[in-house]
Amino acid sequence: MKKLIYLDNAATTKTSPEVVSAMLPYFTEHYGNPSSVYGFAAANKEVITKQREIIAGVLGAKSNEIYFTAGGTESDNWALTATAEAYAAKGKHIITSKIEHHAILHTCEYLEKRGYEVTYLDVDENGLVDPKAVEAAIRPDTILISVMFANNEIGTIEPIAEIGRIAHEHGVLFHTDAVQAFAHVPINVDECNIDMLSASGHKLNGPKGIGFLYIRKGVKIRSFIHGGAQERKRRAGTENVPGIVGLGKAVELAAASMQERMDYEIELRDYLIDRIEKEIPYCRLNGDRKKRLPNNVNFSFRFIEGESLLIMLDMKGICASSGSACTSGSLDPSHVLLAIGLPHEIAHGSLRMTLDEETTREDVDYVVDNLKEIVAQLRSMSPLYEDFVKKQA
Amino acid sequence: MKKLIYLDNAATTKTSPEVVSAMLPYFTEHYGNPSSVYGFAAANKEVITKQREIIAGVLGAKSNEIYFTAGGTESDNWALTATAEAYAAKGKHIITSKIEHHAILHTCEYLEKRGYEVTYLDVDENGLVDPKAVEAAIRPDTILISVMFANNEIGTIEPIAEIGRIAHEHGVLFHTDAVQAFAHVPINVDECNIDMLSASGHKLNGPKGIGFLYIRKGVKIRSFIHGGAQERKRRAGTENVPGIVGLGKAVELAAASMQERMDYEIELRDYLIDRIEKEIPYCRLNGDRKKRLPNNVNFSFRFIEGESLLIMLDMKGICASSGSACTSGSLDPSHVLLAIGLPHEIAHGSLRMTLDEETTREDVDYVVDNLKEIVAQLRSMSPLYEDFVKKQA
Amino acid sequence: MYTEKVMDHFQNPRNVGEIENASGVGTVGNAKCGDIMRIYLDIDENQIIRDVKFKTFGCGAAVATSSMATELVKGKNIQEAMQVTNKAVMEALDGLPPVKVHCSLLAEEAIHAALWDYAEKNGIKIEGLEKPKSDIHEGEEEEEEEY
Amino acid sequence: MYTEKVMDHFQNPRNVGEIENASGVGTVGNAKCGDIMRIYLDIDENQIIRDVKFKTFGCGAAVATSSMATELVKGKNIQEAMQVTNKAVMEALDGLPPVKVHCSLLAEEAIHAALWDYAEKNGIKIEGLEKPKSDIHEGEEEEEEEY
Ligand SMILES: Cc1ncc(COP(=O)(O)O)c(C=O)c1O
Ligand SMILES: Cc1ncc(COP(=O)(O)O)c(C=O)c1O
Repeated sequence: MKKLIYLDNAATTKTSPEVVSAMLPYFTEHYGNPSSVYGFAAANKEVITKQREIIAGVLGAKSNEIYFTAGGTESDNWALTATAEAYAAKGKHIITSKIEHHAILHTCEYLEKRGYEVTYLDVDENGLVDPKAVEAAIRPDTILISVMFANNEIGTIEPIAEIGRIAHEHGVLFHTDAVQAFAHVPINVDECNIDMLSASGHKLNGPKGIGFLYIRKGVKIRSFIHGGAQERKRRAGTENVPGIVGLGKAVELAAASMQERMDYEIELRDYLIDRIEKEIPYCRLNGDRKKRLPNNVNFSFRFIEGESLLIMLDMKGICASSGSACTSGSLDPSHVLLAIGLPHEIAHGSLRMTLDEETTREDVDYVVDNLKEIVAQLRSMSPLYEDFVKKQA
Repeated sequence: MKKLIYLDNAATTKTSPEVVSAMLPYFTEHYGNPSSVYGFAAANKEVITKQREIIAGVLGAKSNEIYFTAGGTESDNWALTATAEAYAAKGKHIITSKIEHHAILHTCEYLEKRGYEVTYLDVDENGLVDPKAVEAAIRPDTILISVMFANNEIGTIEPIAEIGRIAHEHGVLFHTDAVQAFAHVPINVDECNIDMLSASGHKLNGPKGIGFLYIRKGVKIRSFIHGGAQERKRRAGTENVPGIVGLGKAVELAAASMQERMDYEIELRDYLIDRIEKEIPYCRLNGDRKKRLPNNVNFSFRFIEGESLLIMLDMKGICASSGSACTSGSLDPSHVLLAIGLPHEIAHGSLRMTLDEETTREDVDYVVDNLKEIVAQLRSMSPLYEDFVKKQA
Repeated sequence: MYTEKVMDHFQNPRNVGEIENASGVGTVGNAKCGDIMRIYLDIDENQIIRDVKFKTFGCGAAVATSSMATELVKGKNIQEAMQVTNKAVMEALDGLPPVKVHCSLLAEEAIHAALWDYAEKNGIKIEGLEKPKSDIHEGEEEEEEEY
Repeated sequence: MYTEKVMDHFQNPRNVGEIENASGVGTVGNAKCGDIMRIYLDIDENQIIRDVKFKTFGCGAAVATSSMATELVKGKNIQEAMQVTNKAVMEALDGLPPVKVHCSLLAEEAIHAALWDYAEKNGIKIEGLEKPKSDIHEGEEEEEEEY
C-alpha cells in the first residue's frame, strides 16, 4: 500500500479493531430489538445499560443521564432546540461563542428565525472565551449557555469549569459540545457544572452514526425525535445496539489509556509545533499553546492557500485538513480562524494536523520535511508572495 | 444453543452476513470522513453515492433524492416537521391515519401543540384507509398527507397508489412511512405519486441506526438536523459510512430476491394462518387477508393476555410480539388494534408473528403445536374464560 | 426483565383454580387495562384461610403476583392476611419492574375484595378493610420518568 | 473530486512564473475569497501571444484553470485569445466540480485583465473586451442545490 500518514483525527478516527470485535455479535447473533419481551432480545437492553454505565462512569454522571443519539450533531441540535422549547416561558435568550461547530451555530440561526435571541461571544486571539464576558451577557431571560469544551479546528480548551460555575450561580443551564474533548481529556460534569454534554463515537475510535447527550437529572428538556418509548421516552427509534456497544467499548478503552495517550500526544504535538516554527518562515500557530487538545496542531502559512496545500500533502500520503473555504465550497474561510482575528488571506492558508497514538516521531519528521518543500513550492507560484518579496526588496 | 425460532422480523431483522462483510472495511480501513479533500477519504463520498444509486434504482427515483438518516423514526420526524415548517404559509393542516407508527403519531401531536391541525383518518375492520375519506378530508390549507405503506402490526398494505393520485390531483404533498414495506414489496415513487418516503435499514436485514428519507426533487423542505453541509446541506452530521454501505448492500440483496422471497413467505404465512384458524378456537386474524405484507401474521386469542403468551412462547424458544399494553408499560393496548375495532380485552390478547426467508414449514408446525397448548393453558387460568364457559353452559 | 422468583411463579403458578362454594370471592381489575384477578378463599370457623385459589387474565407479573399473594395468605388468619400488602408481595418476588408495580397492587386488592365478600356474607367487619375500588388502576400508575 | 486533467495541471502547472516588462499584466480575484490569479502576456507586433506566464494563490482548481488558460492562449492572436472562455477552459480540463466553476471564470477574467492592460498601454481597443471587474466573485457563485 501507498504510504499513509493520517493526521486528521479531528475529522474522524479509525474504529479500533477491539471496538469492531465488540460490535460484531450484535449484527448477526444478538440482533434482537431491545424493546422486545423475549429473553433473546431483552438481554440487549441490559447490554445497553452497561454501556450507559461505562460512559456515565467516565463523566462522573449517573447512567440514566446518558441518552444515545446518532452523533454529535444530533446531540447538539437536541440540546439547543429542546431546551429552547422547554424553557421558552422563562425566556428566549441563548449565549454561545463565535467559534462553535456549525451543529451549534446553524441550530442557533434556526432558533433566531423562530424568535430566540442569541449572543455570540467573541474569543481572544487564542480562541479563548472570557468567562467574564459570559457573565456579562447573562440576562434575566437567558435560558442556556452553550460553549464548546474544546475547539475542533484550533484545539483550544475553553475555561469550562469557570463558565459552568457562572452559569450555575445565575441559575442558567449550561451545555457543552464536548465532541472533540470527551475521552481525550478528563471531564467531570459535576466539577464543571455541566447540565448537558454532547459527544460523538467516531471522534474517539468508536463507530460513526452514534453519539450521546448527557442530560443532568432535573433538566426538563423533552425529546427531539418523537416516536417509540426508547431512551426513557426521550429519544425515539430502535436502538442502534451494535453502535451503542461500539461506543461503550471505545469509551472504555479511551478512558483506560487516557493519561498515557495524552502524555504521548502532547510530546509529539509540541515537537511538531517546534519544528514547523523553526523551519518554515511566515507561519503562525493557531490556538492556545498550552490550553490545547493533546493531538491538535494548527498553523497558518502566509501567501498560500489551504486546499492546494492539502492536495500536495495528499500526494505525499499525508492526510490533513484546512480552514480554507475551498474545502467546503464556500467563499469565506473558517469562522473560527476569522474569530481569532486572522485576515482572510491568512485564514485561507491554514493547516490542521490532528495526531493519534499511532502517529510516530518518524511520521512527524516526514511530514515536516515535505511540508517545508510544499510550502516553498506554493509560495514560488503565489502572486501574494511575489508582491511581498518585491516590497521587501 | 437453545432452539430459537425468530418470528419478530417486523421488530428488527438479523443483519445478513453479506451486509456485515460489506461494512467491515469501512470501520478500520476506509474510515475517512467523506467530506475530506485527500483521496483516502474522498473515495468514501463516491461509495455513498453508489448506495444512493442502488436505493434510488429500487424506488424508481433519482439518486440525489435519497437522503440518509439515522433510521425510520428520524425520517418520519423530518418529513413531518420540516414540511410543516416549509409550507406553513400555505396552511397548517395535515392528514394521516389512526394506525400510523408512533414516529408519525407523536410527531403529529408535537405539531398540534404548535398550532397545526391534524386529521386522523379512521380505518376499516381490516385496517384499510379509504381513499375517498382522504379526498374528503382535503382542505385548502392541507399541506401534507402521510399514510403508511403497510402497517407494522397487522401487515395491511394501504391503497397508496390511489391516495397518491388523490394527493397529486389536489396539489397536496404525499409522504408514506414505508419502513415495513420498502424492499419487502415493490414500490415505485412515480407510479404512486409519492413525494417523500421513509425507510429503515434494520427492517430489511441491514444495520440498525441507518435509514433514509426519499424527497422528490422540488419539495421544499429544509433540514431537520442542522450543522455541516452533508447530504446536500439537508442532513448534517458526519456520514455513517459503514451504515450507509450496509444499507445499500441490504437493499441490493433484498431487491434481487424480492419476488422469490415474497412467494415463499406468502405460502408459509397462509399455511400458518390456516392452521391457527382451524386448530385454535376463539381467534381472529387481524389485518386484511390479501392486502397484507408477505411475512405478517397477527391473531387475537380471546380470554388471554398477550404478554403471558409471549413469555410462554419464549420458554419454547419462539420470539414473537404482541399488541398488549403490558409489553409497552402503558395501559391501553395497541392503538392499531383498537382502530380496527377490537374491544380492549381482545386487543390485549393479540400475537404478531413475522416470518422471514429462513423460517421453515417445520418451524411453523412447531409454533402452532406449542401455541395451541399455551393458549389452552392460559385460558384454563383465565377468569374471563371461566365466565364465558359458565355462560355457555 | 423479571426476577427468577417472578419467572418461577409465572411458569409454575401456585394455587391456580376455583373453589366451589368459596367463603369469599373477589374479582378486581378490568379487561380494558389488561389485568383481571379473581381470588377464591376457603375460610374456616376460626377465620383461618384454609385454602385459596386464583384465576388471572394478565401479564407475567399479574400471574406471578397472584400466585405469590395466594401463597402468602394461605394458612393465615384474616387479620394476618390483611397484612399482606403489595410491598410484601413484591418483596417476596424479589422485586418487579417499575411499570409492573400496579400488578402487585391489584393482587393486594384482590385479596381484600375476597375478604370483603366473605365479611359481607358473614355480616362481620374486618379491621382496616375498605370496600374494594371497582377500578384499581385509576391514579395508581407510577411514572417511571420524573424529570 | 478532480478529473485527471485537473490533477495533472495542478501537479505540473504549465507556464508558472513572471515575464519582465510584459506587454500586459492582469491580476484578478482577491485574497478574501481565497483566489488570486495574475497573468503576464508577451505579445508581439502582430498581436500574437508569444509567451504567457501565471502566478496563482488559490485552490487546486484555481491553479489548474490558470495553467490550462495559459496553454490555451499561448501562440494565439488576441482575437483568438478572447474566445478562450471559462467553458473552454473547463472543457479542456474535462470538467470541474460545481463549487469550483468560479475558478474557471477567474481564469477567463485574468486573461481579459491582462489583455486590457496591454490594450491600455498601447492605446488600442480590443473587440468585445470590457474593463475587468474588480471582484470576480460577486454574484457568480453557483448554488449546487436548487430545491
Ligand atoms: C466540536 C464538534 N461538534 C460537533 C460535531 C459533529 O459531530 P458528528 O459529525 O459526529 O455529528 C463535530 C464533528 O464533526 C465537532 O468537531
Ligand atoms: C411503520 C414503522 N415506522 C417507523 C418505524 C421506526 O423505525 P426505527 O425504529 O428504525 O426508527 C417502525 C419500526 O419501529 C415502523 O414499523
